[in-house]
Amino acid sequence: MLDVQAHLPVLIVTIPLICGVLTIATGNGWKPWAWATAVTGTVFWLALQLMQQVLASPTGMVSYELGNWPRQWGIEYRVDALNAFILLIVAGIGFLTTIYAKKSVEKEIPADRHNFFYAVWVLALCGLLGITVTGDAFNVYVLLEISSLTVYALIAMGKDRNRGALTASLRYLILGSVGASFILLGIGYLMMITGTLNMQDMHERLMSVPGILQSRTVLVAFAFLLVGLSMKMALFPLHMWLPRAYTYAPSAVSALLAATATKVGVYMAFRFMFTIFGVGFSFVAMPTTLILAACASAGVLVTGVTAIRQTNLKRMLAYSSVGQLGYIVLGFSLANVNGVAGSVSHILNHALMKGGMFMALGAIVYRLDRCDIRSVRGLGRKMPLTMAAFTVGGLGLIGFPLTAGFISKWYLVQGCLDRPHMWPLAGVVLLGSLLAVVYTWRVVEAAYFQEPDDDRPVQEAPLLMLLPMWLLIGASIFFGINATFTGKISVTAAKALLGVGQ
Amino acid sequence: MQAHEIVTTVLLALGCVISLTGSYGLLRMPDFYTRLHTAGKTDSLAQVMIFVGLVFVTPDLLTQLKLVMVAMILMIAAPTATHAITKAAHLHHLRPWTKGDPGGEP
Amino acid sequence: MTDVLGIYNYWIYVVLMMIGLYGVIAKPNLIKQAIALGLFQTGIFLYYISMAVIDGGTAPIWTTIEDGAQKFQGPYDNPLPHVLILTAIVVSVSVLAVALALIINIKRSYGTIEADEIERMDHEDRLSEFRAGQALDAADDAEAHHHA
Amino acid sequence: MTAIVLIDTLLLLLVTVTAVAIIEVRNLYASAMLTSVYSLLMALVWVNMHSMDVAFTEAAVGGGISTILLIGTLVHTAREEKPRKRRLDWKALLLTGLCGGALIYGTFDMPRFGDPKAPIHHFRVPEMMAQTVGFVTSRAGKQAPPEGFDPSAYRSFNGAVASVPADPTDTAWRETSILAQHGIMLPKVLGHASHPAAEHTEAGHHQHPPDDFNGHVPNSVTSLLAAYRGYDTMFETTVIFTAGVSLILLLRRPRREGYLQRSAPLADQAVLRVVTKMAIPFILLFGLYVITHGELGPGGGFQGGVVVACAFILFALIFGRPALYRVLPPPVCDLLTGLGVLMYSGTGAACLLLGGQFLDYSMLNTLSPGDGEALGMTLVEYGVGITVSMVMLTIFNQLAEEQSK
Repeated sequence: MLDVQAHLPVLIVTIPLICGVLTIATGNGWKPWAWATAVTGTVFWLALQLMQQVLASPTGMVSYELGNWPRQWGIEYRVDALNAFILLIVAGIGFLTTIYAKKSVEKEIPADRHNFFYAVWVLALCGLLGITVTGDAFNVYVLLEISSLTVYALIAMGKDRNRGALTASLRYLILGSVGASFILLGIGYLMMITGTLNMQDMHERLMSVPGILQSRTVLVAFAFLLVGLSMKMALFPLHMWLPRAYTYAPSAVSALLAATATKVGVYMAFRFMFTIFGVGFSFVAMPTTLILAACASAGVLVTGVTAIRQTNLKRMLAYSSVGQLGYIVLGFSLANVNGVAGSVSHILNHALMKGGMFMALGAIVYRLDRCDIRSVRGLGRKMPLTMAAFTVGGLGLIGFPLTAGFISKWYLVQGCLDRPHMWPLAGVVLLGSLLAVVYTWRVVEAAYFQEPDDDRPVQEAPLLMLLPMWLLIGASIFFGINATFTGKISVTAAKALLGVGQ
Repeated sequence: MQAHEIVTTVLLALGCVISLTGSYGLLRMPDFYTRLHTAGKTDSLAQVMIFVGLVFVTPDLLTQLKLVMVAMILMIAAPTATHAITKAAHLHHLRPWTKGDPGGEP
Repeated sequence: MTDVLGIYNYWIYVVLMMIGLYGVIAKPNLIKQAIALGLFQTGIFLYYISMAVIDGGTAPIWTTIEDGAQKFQGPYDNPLPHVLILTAIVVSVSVLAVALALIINIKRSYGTIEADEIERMDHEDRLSEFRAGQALDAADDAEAHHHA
Repeated sequence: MTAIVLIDTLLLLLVTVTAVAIIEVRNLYASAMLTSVYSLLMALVWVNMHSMDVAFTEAAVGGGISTILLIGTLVHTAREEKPRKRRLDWKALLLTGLCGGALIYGTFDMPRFGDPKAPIHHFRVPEMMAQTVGFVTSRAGKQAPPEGFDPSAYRSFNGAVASVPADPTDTAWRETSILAQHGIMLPKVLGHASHPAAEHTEAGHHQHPPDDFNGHVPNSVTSLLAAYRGYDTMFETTVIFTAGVSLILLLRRPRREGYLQRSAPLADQAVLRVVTKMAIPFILLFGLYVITHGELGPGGGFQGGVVVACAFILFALIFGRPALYRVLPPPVCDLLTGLGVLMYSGTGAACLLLGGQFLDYSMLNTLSPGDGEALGMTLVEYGVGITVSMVMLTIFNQLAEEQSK
């Protein structure tokens, strides 16, 4: 009846949309959760199918014209290796965090509104997936607002545990809206000068109309898009909203956000800078490399130092996320194959590690009701599996060999060395790893080498939490040992973005 | 200039003048009730005059009907709103201005 | 003169946006911030709609139907920005609603809606959390010392 | 120098003054009311720029709903801003100055206000409109054009294109267009292969009928909104839905406390009661009219939905929320918010199941695809209307519930 293969790009967004809305009708108890899990599972399966389709396609991309309007007039979905990869990450992490969410949501969210909570949850995923598939500039803005609005609500749901969640959410709302408005403005400037909204069409226009790239309008559009996107992806020094938001959000939400939301922001930056403006404009004509690399390195170092000083572990991981994001930005600011490939693969690797680590912290919160550095003392023996997951994730952040973090940092360092005069950045990468050693070690020391405050017996986390946690951490080890798949995809994506031949 | 245009001009001009006096009264009057009095009264009259004035220069019947309906709705809605506001002020014990209170003399 | 007026719309939108942005940054009252955010967004709407205007144009609605045929009295203004802004207005009112809900919750748990006071209270929250940890650490040290 | 620019100049000056007042006035109620004034002025600006749909929305949303929401919030937060010593924040001023300077710098290379040569007026939209401007219809459906009718001239848009051939794959018209005579480069000259429609057909997709929507949709804003960019609008509806659900999540009190707290404060006011009873049917009727006639004139699901919501809100204000909950219990309201989005996405899914692309409305009526498209757009507008009205009501209810604590 319905040819799923032909409609994959649209199904991947509309299924969570329709099913997310239906979630409010699922009543209470375990049903909303089961429904959300089924939906996100289906989406993950669709993302896998789409990945296969993209890899098998001779053009290296799949295009879908919504409503059967020509892409220049209507809205187009365009999926290439990069989107398919990010889609797979978002869908996969979304699926696993949904499984994980059951226990922590039961504990942290009032029972009479679980259906609404999961509705918002699934819609947040829908927004993130939508941003990733679309090939239309304005569609990006609308979907960005869906994902942002849902995320504001999800973060604020931590209000019953700590009132800081409310201010965190409101601050994110205001900064996020300003950022989104800048993006809207950038799109408006581009539309004014190109007359179209389709990304591909815009690019062709920018490339073909003489003198257009030198116009002040395009320059300002670029600047505002850059600032807006930096706010959305929490690039240092515009990261102010992130640490609080991640700290006070409910555990499951922190895990979801850390692994997906900023990654999609980075993806948008890829699309705008590489696909619309093109490498020649973004990185050769403009001093973007310099600006982004400076911000990113400063971010890696400053947040690394800040993370060491934190006692709240969630906040520590939040700062570490800003730092890790610095690596991702550093990679693509180099605009060479190794750098961009490192950036793309670090999106996956960081999502796996940070997702797993936030899940581990969530499990600790589930058992102990807190997650400061004191509370993990002696937990290495009491919750061995959870703490082991946290430790392995931490090793990944450091970039220890045989973890996924090593692979992406390898690419990054190579990328830095490939670019003339950029070798000091390799030093930044290594220094950042050193800082990661320090803040991870603090936790490891407390967990394994210090005595607990009290002899209160603590149970290991429930299976529904351990399973997704270890799936993520396991995947990060797997991709650390066998990097063929990630390496191939990220190099393909990097070459496609840079317009270098295969 | 034809007859209906003259009518329109006169009505529009009157409407504008009444509107202006209303606005002036709003600034000039000493307290809440008297200000609302000028605003409410003149606004409904002025607006109706403007709408009726426009009816004469509108070519098609449907639009004329719409204009008349809007005018009628305004005739009902504006006084009701004024009533609601004054009533609310009264219920909250806002005392009307009486002679001798400050703010009365220009 | 025409040149100045020709670009006037684009300047006034910048002015409106910046008034909004100033409010968002400089006003400590959260409701003021939410309202200012609305102004900021309306500025962008003005830019988009100005973009749609064409000399001598009319609303992009094909006018009367006469003898079964639609009559066209172009040129028409460009409908595309109008469509985009309809969407954006909806988004901005949604954002406003969520912001207000958050502000009400903040009032409930902080008792104020002034950003600087809230900031101070948040800081105290964190400080007391930190001090509690420090006190425990000190107690541990004392105990260890005692054992030694 | 046209009238539009003059009126525009004056209105925008007023708008700017209002904006400054909104930011600077210390009483928050005054600020909220000024916001309403600002929106109404903005609506006038939109009308002046011939953007009727946006004006309608701005008036309904900015002048109506947001003011209600703001005042509903102010009732239980604060009346005034806290007084402070320093009034002007220099750092903020500097930042906004820089930002504004950058934006103005970007405007120098823009086409001037109203320039018909601006890319946006002659690139994609005219092509699209050349397709939308449908053939003649009567109530009976599609008809042959009248005798001596020249379809190519008929389908021209904005004078940008002198004549468009009936065959969309023929791209020769680009060279002969009025714009080409003005020396404006058209896509073909820039090395673009072909007309989008032709490219589209080459890719194996079916063509939409050239007389799109069968002339049912003279409001081209609606045709763009619900058809070409229908997918955006679906998400716009979802954004609204999300806002409603977020408010429920954040503000709804636990069910055991019950929904009903206080009886109507205004129900004993005879004048208000009578006028409200008289007005509500008309408001509802008007709202439904706006929803159902979105394709003919300004308006549509969103604007109409807001008007319908206003009728309910008025009812709740005068007769109290308990009375409203008897008419429309919250669980029903919750489900209805979802129903609208489902109607929209369901229409899209139906097209998918009938063998087309998602939201390809022409699948809904294979005999007359144009009618199918019009049908799809109507369904979609109803969906938007339902969601918007119910969400606005939900938002109001949640804010009011807080109030009567």
